[in-house]
Amino acid sequence: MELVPATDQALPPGFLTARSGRATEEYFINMGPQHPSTHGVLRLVLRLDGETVVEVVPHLGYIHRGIEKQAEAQTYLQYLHLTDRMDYLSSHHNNHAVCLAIEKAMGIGVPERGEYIRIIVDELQRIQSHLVFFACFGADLGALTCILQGFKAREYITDLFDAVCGSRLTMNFFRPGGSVRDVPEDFTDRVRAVCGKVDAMLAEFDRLLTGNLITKERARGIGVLPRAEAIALGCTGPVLRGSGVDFDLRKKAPYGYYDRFEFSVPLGEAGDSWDRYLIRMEEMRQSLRILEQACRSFPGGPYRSKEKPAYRLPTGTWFGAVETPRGVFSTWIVAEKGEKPWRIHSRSPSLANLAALNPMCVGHKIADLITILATIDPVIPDMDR
Amino acid sequence: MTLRERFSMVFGGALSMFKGMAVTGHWLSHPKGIVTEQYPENRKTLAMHPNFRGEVVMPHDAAGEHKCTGCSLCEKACPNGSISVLNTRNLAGKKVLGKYLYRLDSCTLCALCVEACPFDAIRMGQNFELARYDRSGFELTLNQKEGR
Amino acid sequence: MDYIQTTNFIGDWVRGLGLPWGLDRAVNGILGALTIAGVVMAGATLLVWVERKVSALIQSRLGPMRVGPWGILQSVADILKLLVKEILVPNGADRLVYFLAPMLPLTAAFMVLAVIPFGPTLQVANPDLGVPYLIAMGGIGVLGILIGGWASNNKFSLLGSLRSGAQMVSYEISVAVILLFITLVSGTTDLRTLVLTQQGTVLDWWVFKVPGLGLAAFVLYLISSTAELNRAPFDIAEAEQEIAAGYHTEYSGMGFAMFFLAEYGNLIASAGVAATCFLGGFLPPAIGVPAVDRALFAVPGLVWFALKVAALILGYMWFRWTFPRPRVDQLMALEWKFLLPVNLGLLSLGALFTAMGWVLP
Amino acid sequence: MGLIQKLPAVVDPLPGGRHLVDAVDTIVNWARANSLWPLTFGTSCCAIEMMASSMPRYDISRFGSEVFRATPRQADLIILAGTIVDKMVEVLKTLYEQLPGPKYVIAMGSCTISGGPFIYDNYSVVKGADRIIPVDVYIPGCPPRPEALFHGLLLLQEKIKKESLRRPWVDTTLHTAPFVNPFTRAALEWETQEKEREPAAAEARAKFAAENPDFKPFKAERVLPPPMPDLPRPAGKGAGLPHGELFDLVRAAFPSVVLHKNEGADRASVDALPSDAPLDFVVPPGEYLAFARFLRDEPRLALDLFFDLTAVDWEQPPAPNGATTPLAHRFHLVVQLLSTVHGHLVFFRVPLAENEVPDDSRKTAVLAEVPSLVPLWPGANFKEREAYDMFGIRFSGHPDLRRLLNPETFEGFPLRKDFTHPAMVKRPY
Repeated sequence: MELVPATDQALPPGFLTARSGRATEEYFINMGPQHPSTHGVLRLVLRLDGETVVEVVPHLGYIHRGIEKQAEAQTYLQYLHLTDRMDYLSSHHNNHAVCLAIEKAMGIGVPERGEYIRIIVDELQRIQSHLVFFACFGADLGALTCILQGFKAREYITDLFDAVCGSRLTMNFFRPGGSVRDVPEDFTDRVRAVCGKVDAMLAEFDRLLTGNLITKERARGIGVLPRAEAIALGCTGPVLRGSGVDFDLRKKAPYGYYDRFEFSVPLGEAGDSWDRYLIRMEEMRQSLRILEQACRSFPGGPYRSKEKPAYRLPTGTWFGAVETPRGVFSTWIVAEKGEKPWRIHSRSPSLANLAALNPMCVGHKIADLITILATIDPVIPDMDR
Repeated sequence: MTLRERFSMVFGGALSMFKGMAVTGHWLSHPKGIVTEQYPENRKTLAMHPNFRGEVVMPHDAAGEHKCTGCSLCEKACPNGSISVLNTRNLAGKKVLGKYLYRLDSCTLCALCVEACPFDAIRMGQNFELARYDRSGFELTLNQKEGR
Repeated sequence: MDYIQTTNFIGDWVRGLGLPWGLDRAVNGILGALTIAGVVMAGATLLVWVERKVSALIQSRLGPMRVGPWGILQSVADILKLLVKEILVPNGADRLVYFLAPMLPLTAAFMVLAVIPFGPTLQVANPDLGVPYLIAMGGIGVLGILIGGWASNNKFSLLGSLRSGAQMVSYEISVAVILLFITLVSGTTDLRTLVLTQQGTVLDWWVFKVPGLGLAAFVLYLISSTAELNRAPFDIAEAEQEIAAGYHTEYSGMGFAMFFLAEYGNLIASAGVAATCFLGGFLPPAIGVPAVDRALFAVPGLVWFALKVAALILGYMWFRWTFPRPRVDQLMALEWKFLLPVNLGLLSLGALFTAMGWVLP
Repeated sequence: MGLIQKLPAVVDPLPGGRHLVDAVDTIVNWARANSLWPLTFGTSCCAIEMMASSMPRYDISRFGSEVFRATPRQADLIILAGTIVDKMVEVLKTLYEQLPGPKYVIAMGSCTISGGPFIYDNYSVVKGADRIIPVDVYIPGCPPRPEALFHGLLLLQEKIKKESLRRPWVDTTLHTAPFVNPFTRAALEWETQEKEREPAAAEARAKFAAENPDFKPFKAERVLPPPMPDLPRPAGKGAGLPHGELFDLVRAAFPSVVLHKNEGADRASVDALPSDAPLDFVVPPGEYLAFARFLRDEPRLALDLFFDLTAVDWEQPPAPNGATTPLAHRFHLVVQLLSTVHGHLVFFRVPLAENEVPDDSRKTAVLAEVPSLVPLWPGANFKEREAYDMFGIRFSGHPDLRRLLNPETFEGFPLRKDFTHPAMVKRPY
């Protein structure tokens, strides 16, 4: 892709002149920040030729909350609770990454039960997040029943989180060394019951949306992201795997006890929206497999290791990364003396994946832009932080 | 696309449509599948999970005494300064809690204060009906009287 | 059984008054128009509620519950609220056209329903060229959407109205061809006569009478009319996820309410046309057993007509809440590359069948 | 609207007119209260709960409010679901103006009530949405449960039912009082109060001491957490190339490249490093591009995925006497690369010296410059824009170097240690 900066003053900021020179008159449309399908407050400026997208420029920052600056004035535990609010669809994963970094820094171990709790909760949340993806993907395609039924399935998991973690969305559950409290006694039974319900709903979703001809026509061949481009753009998660790159942190660099479980990493071939959709649907089934195994061998014992009176990280840089539903989320801590970090940076998978939006959309229709954006599955507050 | 493929697309597509309609038809004809909880109507039976984090409360015993010592650990643990522990001295000259100010408007219900409390003096309540018309009423005093 | 005497009941009553100077015609027209307006408004308001309840059931929830029993007054509240809402006109809008636009789709619905025989003695007007008239009136609605989108001075509106312009004009052709097919096989363009040609048993309805073709035409009509109605899954003109609210993005208050009601008015009209042309209109579903038939005929024709329309509308709603939306070019391709050729083939086959007399007795 | 607003003026003076107006009031309020159509507007976490409340389990349609309108022209209600930041302010004001009256606003969640979790040390979050648009009902929570949202909605319905055409709907007033740190305010108020009470209290204390000479102070009982084992962390599992080999490969090609904070490292000491912490190289600025290209193209490393790019500002706070120690390298630009083939991560950093700029413009000037990595990895585009936005580091050769997150007109670079902003209030402790 040749990048030439815009020299034409008439173009709005961010547009490149490289692809202009068409015979018909082009025009610009502003989508967002308040738009039903930009998944929050993403603002897209489209350059259109009729209904065909010539170029997309995303504008971020409409929910930039300065979390990284604020983190420098907070203790690690307080920062941990802020990470819930970054990628709220995978708050456990965010917490997990921060906890990993702190555990590495302070040499805190996690008991077996703690690791199992983490994996179960992580995988439940992966399913939950992918259900939201399914819901929004269906709704963005115009099948409004999907969004409601998808959320109905999600609600089973939310309810479990509500009972176990005490809150429905911003759980604040993990702590360095385990989790904040133990799970109830009937936890595995409840997880199994939820898995059964979700599994049944997934079968229905397949008949409702996956098999549908219109869905296939709307997603197949739309937003093709070639393998090399996906890697160069720094995409991770289902967007990368949709392009056929076998990269899942749970397999490549297993954290926790992920190497104890059997599951497969679904890969796409064409790298189009359809592949990304199928991958997420399959990942939910793989997560159900992990959950089944984890429930079968759920150990007893302590759920966390001894609590430190205060978290003072040794000077240095510490790193923790986890595979969230959207890709690799990592926390990079620069610790100096004291209870507060010198600098905390988190890598947002959504931001990297969003970079693929423009290359994928060019030449497609406005409606396809919505499909493609839905299969990127961005969480805007995670990008903006 | 060959004619055969075209035909299979049309008829396969029609079949997929019917499958989809069968799914929605099943939902349409089975009102038992309705999962709605009717909130204001079910208020009497609605119970939160025991771990649920409502607003911060300070339990008082039968004598109206609380367990807070005014150590301000919760104040330090709070990520957004929602708690002000304002101490006074009691009759014996000992430093005790004077006023426990809790600002519900900025509280994120994260329970870090409850975790930090070594005396089990504060807990997360179960009340969720906290909405108000004006924002000034969100500053609450949790203790009913000064500390011992 | 040709006991049915289809008459214009309002006309009879007005004629009985014996008004001078042709006033009877004027009174007749006004009364008819008011009846239709009442039926459409009340029907549309009810349908909004029905739609919300149907969608709620499909989505495993309850739907409106708190206004009246089972929330039945919900859409009344909505319409009332929209009535007393502030009306905003965007800067740079063409005011005359902006206010004119919402009336056209509703007018189209009135005009279509004016010629539909609701019952043996319930029809406001019965032109000889009923079927061509239906086709002509169907074309008015799109005008409202086109000029509404244009007058709003908003790019989303314009996109929506252009989309719907392309879509409705295309699908009208399909609808027209299918109506022509019915004219061809029935040999009449008069809607009352068209209903009466379906007298007899259920098998005499046009959906069954021409073996295979009738059913195909019926299904194709349902698909094309869904598209013509701009209803999901073919609602690309107001595709919320893509172009905000499409052509009515800039309409607030009453303007929006008119578009909103027009959608349901047209739904009734469209279902009414389908019931009249394919399902024997106000005729009961007789099965050829005299005892049962006598009981069926005892029920007024209006009830049968309403039941058929209700069933069709339920079908439309069921479609709507099941399918994703095709893309704009796919929708055009569906019409021009699939539906229209098939419909034209259907028309030719219809001619063949009629000529050869391959219809059920 | 319009005509019906004139109804009280015309009808009220007529005999019995009051009752007519009352009846119209009741009907209109009933319609308005039961048909609150919200705008599709959600910025962050609360939006998910707002969505969940319209989903089967909770079903906001029972209140007639499931008609989420994408266009503000048809909405009656804005549910402010999520944080409002500076960049959003103008957008939100416009949206509010586009709503036809009467219009209502529910502030959902602590972010929109007061700034919530972002109230302190934050430069971009608005401290209460009622400073921008009038708010009718506040629902605390982070995020509030769907039931809590319904409770707020019911409160709003009650409020609407008390309206009358005699008092036409108008915008309620904005919260305009300047932001005062509530924590400090409470402490100050308490202090003055204590001072006022002190004489009386001292008297009482003296009296009490005289009356109860053998008073034993109350001792609060500590509630200990359940005992947990003190576990050491097991050795981490590395992925891809072992550290030692990686180190040798790099050193063979670039002898000037060293490990961060471990300049004298050799093969043996690198082998002993924990394998789950990526190696962190320091690259001289001159070799930055060449080194990056080497990491990407060397097949045994194959660091093809651009993982992340960020920076650190090492500016120390001034000493108590106001003296600042000049730094040789103020910024470290940190690049993180990942190999999708092998799975290993490599970090490298470039120390950047500060450009000479006049002291008064130091806070707002771009202070360092490095070549852009966009030609090597197009994925560096957003990351470099972010680093430019946050640290004021210029990336020469970047195709579109604009601020990414902050508004174009923003002054200063937030993640620099000397950054100040009028809206930033320091958190106590």
